[in-house]
Amino acid sequence: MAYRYFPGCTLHEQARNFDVTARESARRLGLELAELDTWQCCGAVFPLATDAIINLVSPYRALAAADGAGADLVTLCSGCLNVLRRTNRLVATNREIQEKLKSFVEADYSGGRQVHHLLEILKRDVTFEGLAAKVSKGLAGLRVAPYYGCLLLRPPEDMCFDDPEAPTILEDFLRALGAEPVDFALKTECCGAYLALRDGGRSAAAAVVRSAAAGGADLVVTSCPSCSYNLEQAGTALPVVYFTQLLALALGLDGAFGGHAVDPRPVLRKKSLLPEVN
Amino acid sequence: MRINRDTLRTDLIAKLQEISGETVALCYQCGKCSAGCPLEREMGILPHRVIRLLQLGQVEEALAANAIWLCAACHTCAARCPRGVDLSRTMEALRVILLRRGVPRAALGPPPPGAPQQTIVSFLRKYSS
Amino acid sequence: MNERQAKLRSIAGSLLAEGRVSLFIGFGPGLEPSRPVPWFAKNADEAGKLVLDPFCGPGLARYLLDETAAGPAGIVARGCDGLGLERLVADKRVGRDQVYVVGVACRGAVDPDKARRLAGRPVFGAEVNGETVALTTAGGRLSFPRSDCLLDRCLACADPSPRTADTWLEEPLPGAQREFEGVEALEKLGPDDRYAFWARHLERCLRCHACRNACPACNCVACSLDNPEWLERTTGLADHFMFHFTRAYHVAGRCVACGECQRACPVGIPLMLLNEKFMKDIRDLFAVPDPHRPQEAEPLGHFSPDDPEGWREGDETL
Amino acid sequence: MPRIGVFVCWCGLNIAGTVDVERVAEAARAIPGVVHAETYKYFCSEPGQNLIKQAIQEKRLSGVVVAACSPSMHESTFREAARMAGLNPYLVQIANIREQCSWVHTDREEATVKASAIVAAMVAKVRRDEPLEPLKFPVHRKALVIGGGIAGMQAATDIAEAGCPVILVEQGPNLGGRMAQLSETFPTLDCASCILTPRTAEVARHPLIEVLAYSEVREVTGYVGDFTVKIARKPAYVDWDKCIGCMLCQEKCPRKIPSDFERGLGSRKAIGVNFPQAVPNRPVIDREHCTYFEKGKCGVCAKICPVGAVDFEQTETVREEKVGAIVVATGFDVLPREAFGEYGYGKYPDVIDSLAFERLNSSSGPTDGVIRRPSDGKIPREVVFIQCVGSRDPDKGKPYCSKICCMYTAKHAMLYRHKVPDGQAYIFYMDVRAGGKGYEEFVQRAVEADGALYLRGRVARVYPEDGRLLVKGVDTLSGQAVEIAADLVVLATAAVPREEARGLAQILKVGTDEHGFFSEAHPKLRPVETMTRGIFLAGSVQAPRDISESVAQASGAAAKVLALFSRDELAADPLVAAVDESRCSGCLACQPICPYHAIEPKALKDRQVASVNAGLCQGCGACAAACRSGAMKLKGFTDEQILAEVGTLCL
Amino acid sequence: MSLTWEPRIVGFACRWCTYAGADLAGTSRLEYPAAIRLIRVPCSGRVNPSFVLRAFQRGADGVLVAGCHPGDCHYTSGNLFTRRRYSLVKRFLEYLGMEPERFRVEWISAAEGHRFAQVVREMTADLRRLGPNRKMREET
Repeated sequence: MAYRYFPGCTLHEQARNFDVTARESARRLGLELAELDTWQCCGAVFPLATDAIINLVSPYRALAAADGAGADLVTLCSGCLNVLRRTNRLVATNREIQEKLKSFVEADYSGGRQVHHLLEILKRDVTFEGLAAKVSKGLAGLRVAPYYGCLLLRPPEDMCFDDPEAPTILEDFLRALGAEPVDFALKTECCGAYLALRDGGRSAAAAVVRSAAAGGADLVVTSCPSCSYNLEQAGTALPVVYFTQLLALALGLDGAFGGHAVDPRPVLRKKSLLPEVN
Repeated sequence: MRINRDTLRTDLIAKLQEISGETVALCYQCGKCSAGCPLEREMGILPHRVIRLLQLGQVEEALAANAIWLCAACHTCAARCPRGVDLSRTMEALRVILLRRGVPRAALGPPPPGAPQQTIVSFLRKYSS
Repeated sequence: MNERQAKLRSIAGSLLAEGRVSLFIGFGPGLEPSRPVPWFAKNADEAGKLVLDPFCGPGLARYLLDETAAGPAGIVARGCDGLGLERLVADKRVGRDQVYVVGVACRGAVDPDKARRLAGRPVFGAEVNGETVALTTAGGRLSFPRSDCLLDRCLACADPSPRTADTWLEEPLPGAQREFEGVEALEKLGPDDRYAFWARHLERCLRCHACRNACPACNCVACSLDNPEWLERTTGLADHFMFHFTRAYHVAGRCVACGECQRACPVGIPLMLLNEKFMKDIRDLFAVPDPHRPQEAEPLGHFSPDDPEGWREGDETL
Repeated sequence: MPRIGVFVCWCGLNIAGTVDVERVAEAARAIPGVVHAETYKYFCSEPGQNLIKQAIQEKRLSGVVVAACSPSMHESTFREAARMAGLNPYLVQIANIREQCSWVHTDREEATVKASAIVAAMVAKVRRDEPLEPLKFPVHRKALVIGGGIAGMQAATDIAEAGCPVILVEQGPNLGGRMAQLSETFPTLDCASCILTPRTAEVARHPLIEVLAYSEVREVTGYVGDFTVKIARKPAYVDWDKCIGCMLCQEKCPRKIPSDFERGLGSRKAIGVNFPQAVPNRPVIDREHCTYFEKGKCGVCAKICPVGAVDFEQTETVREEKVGAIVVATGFDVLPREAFGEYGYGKYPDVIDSLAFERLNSSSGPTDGVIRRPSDGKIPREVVFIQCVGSRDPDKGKPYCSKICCMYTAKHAMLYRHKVPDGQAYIFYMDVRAGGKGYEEFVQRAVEADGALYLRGRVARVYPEDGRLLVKGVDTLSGQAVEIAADLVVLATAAVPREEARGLAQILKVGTDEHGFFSEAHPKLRPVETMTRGIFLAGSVQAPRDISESVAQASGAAAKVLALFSRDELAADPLVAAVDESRCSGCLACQPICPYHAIEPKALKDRQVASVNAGLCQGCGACAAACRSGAMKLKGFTDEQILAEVGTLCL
Repeated sequence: MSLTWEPRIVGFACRWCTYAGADLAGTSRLEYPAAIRLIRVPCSGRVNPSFVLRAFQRGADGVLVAGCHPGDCHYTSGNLFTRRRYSLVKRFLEYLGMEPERFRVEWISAAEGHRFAQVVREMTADLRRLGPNRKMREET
């Protein structure tokens, strides 16, 4: 199965470590992740007003471009997944919007493709058993809080990602890497998203991190740059990394752990997962 | 509050339902949205009361609520709503109505260093028309 | 020579020889090469005379009604024959296990009358090649557009092959969607013009019952239209309306669109325009994509609690 | 040649004031086949009826048309008069020239012409009428009751008390149903087993009730008065006839398994009964969990049994019974654990459903009636009850109100407070629905006397925090979100039909609603009957019901059964469908259209045809309209009759 | 058209709802045109579409098929088959050239005497405007 990779704006900027570790890991796993030739920012949020069709143009372009290349889209960022998948479903089910977008973009795409998240591809194509077999450096002893947030799971009828109240895919992924997933109550709660920029209020994010820490986690894993930012800024010392960073580490690759606001390296060293620095 | 047929069935309510694609009458005020809202503490008027105001025809009161700017569109409420109402869409419609009226948007200072592009773009999308 | 024909003869011959069927229904030589006739081979010799060429026109399914009583019958089946058989099976008039289906991929049958008219002289052979038809005459081969040569019923065909067969003579061709352009054109007229159209055609009806006798869906043991309470043997226009209205309604949701009624009609009444109107409305009102293909639940044999009220929603289409 | 009599009624001035009745009679005399026509002031009166009887006899009439009021008024009157005069009552037709003519038109000429046309149409119809006799069915005065809960037992007792034998089939090993699981009952707080046990014993020893426990209905054929039922007895692996109920086997069985009866809160043995007072007091081996069946050895029960009743080779047996009526009382279930991840139901042990709370409360339950939370056995100091879990939730649960939860939750709050006086109960509700005798007062007692705090709103999430369960809800009355750290969370989960009910509905050919509850024949006027004559409903099989309603409905169903049984044979309207086999092609296009499943194929020598079970047919005629060949005839409304009416009315 | 011409409507009425509704119109003394003549059938599902054609054939200017509202059928589903059948038949009659006003299907309950009278009034007015039907009608 051929995929076209849609990195999204943040993965070429603030979240380069997310991008790099994903590409490297994919190569190691034999997955073909060719970047979409031309793409623009997906818009970051799915437009909820029924008449805001203009905000669908950019994600529609990306979907049409992948279709033109004869491939499905794959993305890492929860935000991009949310926007692309919901746009795709809307195009497939709403003839009127489909026609408007077709004529506006001058493309002929009707929603026949799928948008995948890398985790789903790992689960389906590589399988977690297959992944476990390829792990060269198991993350034994590492207690990880799998943080889903909103964008992967909701709205469930659009996202069809996992059980919206009791998801398990990140846990299964972490187990495949040899890590120990920590169950914590707020793993599906919202971190406050972009509201963090409004008044700096991060009560939602702080509650999430507290909940993860109370579960005894060494670090939190996410799939979303916004979540990552909000949790890191929430004022605790709990490190937050992208799931691909742990993937890379377990596959024996560089996890690109530098540059985090809360440095994850000390805890990884403590667990003997990174070499001690002299 | 004095209500009558005309205050209940306004063009603005119709517009709001058109933009949101949601019917306010569906809500039976169980409050599950408010109970699960991650930003409930900051909202002042809770989400279920915003929709109650709309059921009562008090759109301007709803538009004045701080809550509509604090909804992060996380869809937690929608995922749990027993009546299948997506309140995030109603919140968005209220914002959109204000933004289209040219109400000055909340000032966005220079984004803090380290804020991801995703967060900044989201903020701009939600706070500008 | 004709490889398909040879293969068919051999299949039919061995089915008969092995006793797996007591009869094989196909086409055999007629009085003219362009008019092969339905052929009922009872042994390998007779199977050796089976004909399979583009002049094989008439539908065969209806013959199964009479011919399966004595034991299993084989049949060479085009899409129309296959659907006709499905109809008979759905109506429990023929057991599917009583029929051995040899499926073919039909590219349409040449209308011998049209061919004769176009060629201007007797026609001995025909070949359908894509959009053209080559006719063999004493004066050599002549080529004509397909749309001028084929039987009307084949021009509208969406089912070149049966949906199932016991063996395939050749690779089956996929079905297509039926279109109802003729119905749509008629719907655009005003009521008086539509009535004039139908009155003009139905006035010619001889009530010869050829349509009924050719139809695989008209398979009742007794026909209500033979009951004088329903229809006296008078032949006024009103009686013709009664006959054709009732017949069309009785096959509504059951007609397999084989077009045999219209082909059999000696006075050329466009009967399929009646049947297709029901098909189109069943498709549009009850979301049945291909109403001419027998459904698991007959369109008029069940309902949905949220069915539309066609008399209200239909007004704008007429 | 027919000899029709026409009787045109004046109805005082009601008809004659607008319609020229003499002209109508005159016109009728001109219709071929009409040998008599007269008018009279009131044909419905005694002398009026005598005129008709006289004419029938004197003129040897072969058919009668009475032109008068609507057939809904006096059709039966005139048919009875005809019968007394020796004319088959089905050879009488009514021409409605009052409600549909004289009362709605004012122009005398128009009304008279129309009245004449209506009379002519009925003459045309009656000419094509045939004499009919009411259908008669024998009645087997024996009833089948399916379900041994409180509703089924009530119906069985009522029927048996009237002297008719009853077969009571219960799929579980004992009688009692859901009620056997309950601790106390609202609104009286009397103990469930205290009122249930005597009733159970009464049923068990009633000479006219045969209890078939651990049995299932597999097949039902026939119709009202004459059903044939196949009942399968599932293997208990214990010969109940030999067994003396000493329960040594249960005592000595080494295998402990979680008990469904205790909602997983307690355990049972692989052989034994659900609870000590079970009736019949006979053990069953749970084959799936029995060591002998798993490994082929053990057999402790067989060794210990003093009468040698354990029989590992026992197999299912099927018996056939003839019954005249069936009462369905299979009860309800609650939503499964998988639903509602946000409450952690099934994940956190201290989130339980209300049935489990009943068991915690029950003195014969796993905690001997002390309320202890499942995780650590501690007595909960704060308990949150959440109502409408899956009820009134069209998006993810059931759209309907489960009806009983408001009341039992109030009861739970009270019982909890009685047992844990320093505890606090919180109830999240949406509306308190306490319509019933003493119900509202009961709820108020929970608030006033037992301090239950009612919070109007739903709960969004429950998750563990610091060893307790954090409940995040809302109080919509104050407009505030509410958090409560609870020791125990009790969910009032939606009541749903039992899983087996759908299969049973198919066996009985009775309709269900979209949720699987059995459909009543009419929601208001025929609430205990089904669309199939002779099959009745009792209790929660139809919709969620509390005990008193279940019992009332069961008695209603029993009354219906006894009304049936009060006759030697049942008479039914002969206006039903019948097949002219010579015209029938056997396509069975009529079959899916029949709402009563009255049409079945019938094999003739050379082909099959449709055949109508006259006992099931209700005479709607939908089949006749679907029949192309005209083989399906609805008596009294045949194609020929309706065509003749059409033709005449158009003249 | 002669001055005395009045339209003739044949109505098929289910006995449980529409026929009872027409009786109610009578007991309520609601006046409506005499054009309508009802045929009492057990259920609208009994009405064979060819009955409708027969009425036109024999000289009806309009035909009404009426029964219980969907969901209220005395026999639970008869009128739902009516709805399916007559959704098609109505369109088919018009396709053959019949004016839409000449054939109506209505749900009229036993409580809707007013509605019954109203439908008859509407239909009669429509037919007066259209004049006598000649289509599909036998020569007399």
